[in-house]
Amino acid sequence: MKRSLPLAMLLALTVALPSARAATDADFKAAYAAAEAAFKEAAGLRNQWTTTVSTLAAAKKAADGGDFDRAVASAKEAEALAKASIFQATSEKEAWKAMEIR
Amino acid sequence: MKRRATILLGSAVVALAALAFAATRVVAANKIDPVADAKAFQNFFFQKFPNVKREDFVNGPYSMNEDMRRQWQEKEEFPPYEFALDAGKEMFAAPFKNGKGYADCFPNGGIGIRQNYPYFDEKEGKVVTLELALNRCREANGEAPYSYVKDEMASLTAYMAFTSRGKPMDIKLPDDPRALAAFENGKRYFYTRRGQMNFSCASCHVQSPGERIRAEVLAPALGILNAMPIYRSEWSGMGTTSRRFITCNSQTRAVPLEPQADEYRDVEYFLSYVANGLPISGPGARP
Amino acid sequence: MASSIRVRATSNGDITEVQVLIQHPMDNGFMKDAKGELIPAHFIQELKFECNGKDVFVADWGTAVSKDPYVKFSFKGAKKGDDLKISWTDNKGGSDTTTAKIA
Amino acid sequence: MTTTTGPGPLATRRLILQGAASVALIGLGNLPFAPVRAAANDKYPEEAFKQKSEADAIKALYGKTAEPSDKIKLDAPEIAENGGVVPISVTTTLDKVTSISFFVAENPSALAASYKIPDGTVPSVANRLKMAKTTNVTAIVEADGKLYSATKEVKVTVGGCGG
Repeated sequence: MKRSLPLAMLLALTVALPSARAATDADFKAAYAAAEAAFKEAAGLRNQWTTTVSTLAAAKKAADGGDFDRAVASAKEAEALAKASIFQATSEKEAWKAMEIR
Repeated sequence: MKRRATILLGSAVVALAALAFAATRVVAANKIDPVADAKAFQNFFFQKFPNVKREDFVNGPYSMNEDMRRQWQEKEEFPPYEFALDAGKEMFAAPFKNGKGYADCFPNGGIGIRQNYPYFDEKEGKVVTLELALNRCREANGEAPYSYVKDEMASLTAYMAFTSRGKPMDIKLPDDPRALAAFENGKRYFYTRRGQMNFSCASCHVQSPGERIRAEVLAPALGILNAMPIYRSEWSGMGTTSRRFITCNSQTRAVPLEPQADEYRDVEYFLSYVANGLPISGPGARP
Repeated sequence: MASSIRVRATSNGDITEVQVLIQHPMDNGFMKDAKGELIPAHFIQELKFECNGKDVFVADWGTAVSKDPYVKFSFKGAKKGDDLKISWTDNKGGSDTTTAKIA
Repeated sequence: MTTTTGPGPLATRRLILQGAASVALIGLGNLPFAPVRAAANDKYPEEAFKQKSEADAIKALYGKTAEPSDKIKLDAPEIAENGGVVPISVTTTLDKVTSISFFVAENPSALAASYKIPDGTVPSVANRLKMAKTTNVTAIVEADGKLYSATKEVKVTVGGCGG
């Protein structure tokens, strides 16, 4: 399928993050800040994904519930999703023309 | 058909566009040719579906699938948009608190003009859709605007479309580089992949019309807006052009833009322009 | 307010064809609203057509009839200009009635 | 046959039509005997609408079973465009039709709609029904006191119950 590229990126990013110790509030804050930055950039490109929004919300919810392992994992996933959407928006700046009916 | 007039107008626009864009988009300058775009767009569908009558594309998935066509024809005996249409007619005739009405805001009292929307407003320098014009009419007369996605807005546009049924879509591209830019931006939006599914509007409605995606038979992009607004069984209710764009975005897992965002206005302009000559069929009924 | 009942009744001299569309949610009691709460069943149970003092068609409906229900039937013995009375009642005691002239 | 489906004597309550009465009716044919016309009748058949299976619903409504008939033409789409709104119609060349009912086998309750066909009304009905999933749809025609049926499968990919 055509969606393989961003998805592959996403996979690569999510797989690369297993951590040995339990995550802390500080870990979460760092991960969340990074995710939020990518999230804002994607919004600026007017290419936010619904899954980014829901995953970021899930991160926040997990942190509020004190589950920092899950919160950090979700935040990283949200960051990966946001970055994939940024990648998509950037590459589509020219790529769309290939689709055009002429 | 208004081909000739459009071609004349179009070539003037192209000449101007070449000037306007020469500085920044040298490569693209020779490509921005809405008349040629519209012709190519229509030919693509006419050739891909040689058995579909040209004026039938505006019936969306029903032009593509015999079994569904029969279900549709049965529904059309007493169409599900009937209530919205009646409500729209009543609302359209009811005066605002200041005594004026919708008829005062539109050419020809708002009757039989759907085919001219959206249009490019040279004062504002932007595309104005029928839905936008209706809400501006309300606000100019001291009334609160309606939600863009359903109910009242769908009823009003249903009535206005109904009075214009059969009239060929007739979108003008004025001699204004901003109009050309809006057209181009709409085209870009139409072909740009977005959302986690990595679909563009064209992925479904150009490459796969007539095919099923999950349960739905996809409508061809050509003439897709001529049927608006629509009663969708899936929604159990009416929806506007705005609602259609928003749900398309959500389905590809893209966060929708706000109704009547510039991109939506522009893509409506593009899609309507390339459907010039095809009849208005709205309000429509869809699965 | 406009009637909830839209009717078309046309006679060809012998047979009168009747089509109606009724505005009604026909909630089946299994659907949830935006807040996730079950919407209680709310549906038309009986729909009756009378012409010249006689029932010509009576429908008993359950929740499986589609939203904004539609029905079509034909009957004999009426002529153009006759009145056709249509009435429905739902499971919550709601009702509506209208009279149409056969065209 | 002359008339009688009117809001006549409420002698024909749901309980009667389910059991002995309807059995008795078979033999009586078209005698001008009030309950005959009332076979599926007067009062809203609440019990029949509550039955889950098609067989139970038919039994609750009519108190007997149906035999297939090629004199019934059941028209339904092969694939429903949307399970929420499936146009279904039936027409029959059977004589002395007194009622036509629709059953959707896979719905939570099988009975969808039941129509009384008084004398003078053409035995032909079109309506729109909801279907939760791919299912058999059966039309039962009650004619001359007997039940006849026709069945067709409708494929549903978008369900009519919020699925």
